[in-house]
Amino acid sequence: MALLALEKVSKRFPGVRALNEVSLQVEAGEIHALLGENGAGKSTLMKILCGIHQPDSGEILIDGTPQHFSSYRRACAAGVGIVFQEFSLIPGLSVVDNIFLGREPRNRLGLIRHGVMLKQANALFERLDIDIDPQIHVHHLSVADQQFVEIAKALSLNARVLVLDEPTAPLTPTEVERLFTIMRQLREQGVAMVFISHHMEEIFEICDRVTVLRDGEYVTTLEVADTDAGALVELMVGRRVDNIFPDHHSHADSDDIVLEARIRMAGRKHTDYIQLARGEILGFAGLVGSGRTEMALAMIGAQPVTERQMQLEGHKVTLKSPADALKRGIGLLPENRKQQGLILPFTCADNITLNHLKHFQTRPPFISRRREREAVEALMDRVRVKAPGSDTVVGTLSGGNQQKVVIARWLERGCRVLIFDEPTRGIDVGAKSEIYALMKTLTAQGISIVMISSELPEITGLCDRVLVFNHGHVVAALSGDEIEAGTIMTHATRQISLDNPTGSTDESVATLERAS
Amino acid sequence: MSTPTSDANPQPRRQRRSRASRLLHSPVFFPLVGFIAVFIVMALANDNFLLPNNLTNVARQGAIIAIIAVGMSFAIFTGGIDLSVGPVMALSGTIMAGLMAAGWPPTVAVIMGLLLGMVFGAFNGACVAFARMPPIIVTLATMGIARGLGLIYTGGYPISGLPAGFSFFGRGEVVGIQVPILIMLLVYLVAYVVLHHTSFGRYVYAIGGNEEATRLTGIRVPRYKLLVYTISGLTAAIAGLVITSRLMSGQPNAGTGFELDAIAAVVLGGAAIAGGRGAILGTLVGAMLLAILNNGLNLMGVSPYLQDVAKGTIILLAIYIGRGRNA
Amino acid sequence: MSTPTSDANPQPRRQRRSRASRLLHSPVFFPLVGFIAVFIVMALANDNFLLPNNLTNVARQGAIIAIIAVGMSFAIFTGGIDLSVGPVMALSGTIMAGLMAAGWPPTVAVIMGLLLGMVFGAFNGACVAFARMPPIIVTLATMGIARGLGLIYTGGYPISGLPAGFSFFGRGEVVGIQVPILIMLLVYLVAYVVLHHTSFGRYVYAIGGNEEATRLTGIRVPRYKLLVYTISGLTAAIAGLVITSRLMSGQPNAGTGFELDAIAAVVLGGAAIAGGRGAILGTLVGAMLLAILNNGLNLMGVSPYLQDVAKGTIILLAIYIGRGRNA
Amino acid sequence: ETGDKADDELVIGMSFQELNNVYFVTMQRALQEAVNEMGASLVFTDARHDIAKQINDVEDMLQRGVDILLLNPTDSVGIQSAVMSAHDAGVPVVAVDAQAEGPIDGFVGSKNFDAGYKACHYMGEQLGGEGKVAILDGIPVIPILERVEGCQKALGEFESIEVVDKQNGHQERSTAMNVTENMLQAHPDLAGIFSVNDVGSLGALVAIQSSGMDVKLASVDGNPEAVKVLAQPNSPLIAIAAQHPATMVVQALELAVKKYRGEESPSEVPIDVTLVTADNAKEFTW
Ligand SMILES: Nc1ncnc2c1ncn2[C@@H]1O[C@H](COP(=O)(O)OP(=O)(O)OP(=O)(O)O)[C@@H](O)[C@H]1O
Ligand SMILES: Nc1ncnc2c1ncn2[C@@H]1O[C@H](COP(=O)(O)OP(=O)(O)OP(=O)(O)O)[C@@H](O)[C@H]1O
Ligand SMILES: [Mg+2]
Ligand SMILES: [Mg+2]
Repeated sequence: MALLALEKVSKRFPGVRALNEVSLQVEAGEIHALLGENGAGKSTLMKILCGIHQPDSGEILIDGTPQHFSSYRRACAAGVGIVFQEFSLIPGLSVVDNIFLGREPRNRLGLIRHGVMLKQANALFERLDIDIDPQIHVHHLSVADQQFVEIAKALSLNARVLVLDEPTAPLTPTEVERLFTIMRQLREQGVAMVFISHHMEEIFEICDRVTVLRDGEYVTTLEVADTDAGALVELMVGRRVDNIFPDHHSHADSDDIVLEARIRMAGRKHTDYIQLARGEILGFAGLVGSGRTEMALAMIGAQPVTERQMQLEGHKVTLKSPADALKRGIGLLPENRKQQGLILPFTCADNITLNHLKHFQTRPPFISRRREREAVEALMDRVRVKAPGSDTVVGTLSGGNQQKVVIARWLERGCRVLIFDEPTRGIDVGAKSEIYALMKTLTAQGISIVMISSELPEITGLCDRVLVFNHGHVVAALSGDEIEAGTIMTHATRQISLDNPTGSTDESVATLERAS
Repeated sequence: MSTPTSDANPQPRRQRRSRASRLLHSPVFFPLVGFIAVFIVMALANDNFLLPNNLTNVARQGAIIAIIAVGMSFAIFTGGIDLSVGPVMALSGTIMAGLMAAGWPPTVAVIMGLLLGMVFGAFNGACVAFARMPPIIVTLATMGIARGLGLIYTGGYPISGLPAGFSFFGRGEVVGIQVPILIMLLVYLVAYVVLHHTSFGRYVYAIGGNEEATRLTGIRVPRYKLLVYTISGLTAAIAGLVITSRLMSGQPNAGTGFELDAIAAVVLGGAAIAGGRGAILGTLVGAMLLAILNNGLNLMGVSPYLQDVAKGTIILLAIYIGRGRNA
Repeated sequence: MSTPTSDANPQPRRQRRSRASRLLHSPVFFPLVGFIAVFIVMALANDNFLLPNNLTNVARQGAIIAIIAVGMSFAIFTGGIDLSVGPVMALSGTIMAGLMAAGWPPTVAVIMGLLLGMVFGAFNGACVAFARMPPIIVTLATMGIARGLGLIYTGGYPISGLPAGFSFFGRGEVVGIQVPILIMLLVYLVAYVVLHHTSFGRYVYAIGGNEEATRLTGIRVPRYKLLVYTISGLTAAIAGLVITSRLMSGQPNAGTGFELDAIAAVVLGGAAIAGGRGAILGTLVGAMLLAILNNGLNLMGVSPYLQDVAKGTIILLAIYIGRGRNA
Repeated sequence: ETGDKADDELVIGMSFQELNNVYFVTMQRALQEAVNEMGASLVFTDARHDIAKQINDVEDMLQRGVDILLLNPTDSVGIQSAVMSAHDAGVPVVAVDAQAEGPIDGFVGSKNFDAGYKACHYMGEQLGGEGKVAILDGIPVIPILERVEGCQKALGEFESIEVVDKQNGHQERSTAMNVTENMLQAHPDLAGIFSVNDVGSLGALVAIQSSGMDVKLASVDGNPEAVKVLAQPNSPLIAIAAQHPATMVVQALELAVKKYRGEESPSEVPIDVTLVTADNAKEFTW
């Protein structure tokens, strides 16, 4: 008998049938992959398992006993733990406080035993090989560190059933390995795990069986050993997807420099130099926290810096805010769509047109609703947003579809330079290949793209040139055959002197200029 | 490159909502239900309530708060608040009165008063937008400053002896409609158009919905916040114009507690206090709801102390009924 | 991920913070700097300011707002607000006075008054937590209700003729410390322990930081919100006890505008108005900052109208200096 | 104990219950003049009807070192602890306009009950002893409550006069105006209104005039703006029981200085109110 069984679970949301009679069995000591496109219903199924949503019909069985989880608390009590897809940490509390939130050890007077909590947290971190100060406030942590705190929090429950909803999305390969080590330990201990990821290779590395969902329907369950990535993708999307990367045909015109930037971040000793050619895709590679996002924000003036000299098509420009950047045709897709990308209470349409409302002012300052709607529907078709309508509130879409809405915003904006920060984080294979194709189409139109990504295949498969970040500085500029995973990782992890990241600054700038 | 074809998408997309569902989901729906309910109760409880004369009374009495609540709506829609509206109203009104008493022509005096309101609002806006201080505390501080300046200017005396023509704004009539009511309707019309048919209006809601995302997408958030508080100062000054003309005297201590009434009007109107959601017509309904409450309870001869209790209770009930939308 | 793994993560990140950096990042740091700055200015501007007698005065005068601000802090830390504190204070105080005047023993009367405050707070809490109504509008409504009830109870007249022993809470001394100051310190001590050493305190910040996530973690958010507003009612009632004893009369219209002073104290104390961040000792510093402002300006003989302007300006400056933390 | 400072060395302190009302501002200016004449100096504060603030204000003034304290309490009982602090500091205290509990050295104030009585009695007569009357109430403080009581007693003496409504205009012009509008609406046959003070009556006046109804208005204070209205022909405002703020405060100052010097003086100086009607309005001034 399976440790965990979900029987014919159905769930409707207003306007969406998220799940239709989906079943799933997970054995003790099994890592079970849950696979499906964006919006297939994976997170919804897991939230039902954890008592966060109530199913319209169907049953949850643990050890064959039917369970009714009216809240996550109940599910926890029954031994179910989850690492949420969206962060559930409290930014203003310390790491320990977050881990033990709701389960603080107390003394006889009802006061918290800080010492005990700290000791347990340290022990936990040691076991997981996590190096984070447990007393630091969570909002000081990088996304990856927050993810590890999230994982530590779920593990501290000593759950028998552990759900991991896209835990690897913000992690680097090293960190993913660390997580897998932990997961293997748990498998030894007989924990039943559900693992959700859009990375095929992860599924083949760690999972025992895989269940595929499509549009809220159960498709099949397979032994991982008996299948391959192509077959799984076909099951997910209902057709074959041969190569997710578009033809490696470069549209870059390396003689036509669109953007040159000399930026010195606040508190840094050196100035970094970035050069971008027309039609080029320039990758920013590096470990999590290596300063790529910071550089992107600095490039659009969203962040104060010590020094910023920018030249756009040979003309000096001063960018004091993202609005200045937009005016000059530089746009950013931020890495955190919920906090930085979307107006969640807005509809898809209002989100998409937000920064180019001027295009729809037939008689300024009035907006023509009709023109706006037509344009939006065309854009939504182009990026294939799966939503009931253009007036659907964006907060109710699945993560991947939300990301597509953010992308759609920039398509008709007429930008010369677009910075994509982790554009495919949490996005399914089908959508990924669509986004890659879109990027190629954009470069063919002469638009230059900076792509920040923590996924090396993406970098190597797509970029014309790559800048490697390490400790907040550009430490290498790679092009052509140099763009290769091993080389990138060597530069990204190289031990460098903080005072002098690239030997000599002048020299490094010179090297980079020659390289580009 | 092998991307999927689009016919593989079976969902019936892009349906538009039905008319009935739109009404039910409109932010004005619940406020309107509450308003109608209270209206019916008041009409049943009192014979005089439905007299045209009394309904005009109600609209005129509610006009001051309704006008102030327009600026408050802008502030609340962006996720802010403006507590300084009452004293700014009083200050602008007294300045107008003072200038007229000093012999300035009414038009010039009125323009100066309105400008003063805008300058004061812009100061609030600058503190909020550029100095990045929390609106509640900025406007709490400027509330005291405006009150003090008004009192210093008048030395505590109300200013009377205004030219007869000035009474037009508070007591005049145009095509059978009293001027305060007309001014109110005009202010709402402009606000409606701005909020629903211009980009600025869209930005107001966007800032309230997610300020950081709005900024990163290339909208000049500080500029629009400045504008929002300037508008709030302006509407407070317009209310100051109406009240000064109606009383034909500049009252430096008018408007005490008006900020709370204006907030109540906005929230009764269905706006989310955290910003991003709300409708300006809802605010009008909210302000009129407060006005019929005051008027109806007065008409029924309810004792003043009991009125406080009754008013509070009815506000609670009204919000309770429409609460799903505000939580 | 088909990438080469690299076992070496050489970055010397995640250093632990030093003691000095912790102090600088403590939410109490900037409020304290502001307080000390104003303190020094006041001491230089006036010879009498530093007299021990006057400093006692200041502490006693600030005690009422400081006590109320404790409940306000709890509400604000959870991302809420409580506007009803002033009237609840007045209502609890008058009930105590009324019961004593009717011959009840002081202890019983005091307990009844405190209970009343808690019941009122619990009602606010129930509306916010279970009926999911926005705190600002709930407490705006109950503010009117409490005020009305107090006036109905007394018929508008203050209640006097209280037993002499009752004056202990407002005018007594224990080991050389005046009782109002002692009560204030006690309230802060308890609040500090609750916020920093109990799970409930942790939940208060968690709810303010991310209510949805707190709920998902399995914490019974409504229960703790109920508790927060009950505490706010209780501290308002304690302030009512002190003020009634100090005045030796129950004043149904005391406490007008106290909610704004209490909010100012909390925000001056470095709390984020959106919740999740703040320190109770900061609130104490904020309340005392307001008290020295009032006292110092009076001592300097600044004209009452100018005081409003001066106070508003100084609050603005204080927030401006510490603003990074609140934006 | 008696003080020995010369007149021009004295520091006079006065705590007002409010300073947004011409009545109190007149008082403050008269006091300033009198103090200037003495060559002394004046500090004053504004309690805004907040008794807790008033006590703080007094404590601060004592700390600053005033020699004489004039007290215009917003609440007679609640002010007691301030009176005691002053007494302990050896500063003579004279209450002005409203009584103060505790060891005070004197009280100078209007006969508020009389004020309400006189105004309403006159109005009753003018109404021919019949009709419906409403009361426009104010902030619940003793002098105001006494005026209402006096008025009710006077009206009770007319068998056919009925008090049909009592609403609170908060002694603020626009609120008084709105409330009066509503009262007129509720009672279309209203014959008279008594307002507890002139700020309220000026608001009520706007409402009466724009309604076009024939309603008589009586009030208390003697605010110059109201007296001017009273003097106009066919004014709805027919009577004001006028107080004398300037006289009051000057007498209070004299009394306090005498107490300071230890001279013999009466401890209570009730000031009569003057009934101002259309007949004598032209001559009346504060
Ligand atoms: N609270 C909600 N209200 C309305 N619709 C919802 C809600 N939550 C999810 N949905 C809808 O249910 C469907 C399934 O969403 P779910 O988040 O489970 O997808 P997913 O498989 O986890 O996708 P992703 O890979 O993008 O995370 C989507 O169409 C989504 O829009
Ligand atoms: N644990 C940490 N504590 C404090 N600061 C950190 C921590 N981790 C990273 N940082 C800071 O964050 C900045 C880099 O973050 P940034 O988000 O720009 O990196 P990134 O390369 O985009 O990585 P990510 O994949 O997380 O987006 C650096 O200034 C670094 O000092
Ligand atoms: Mg998901
Ligand atoms: Mg990043």
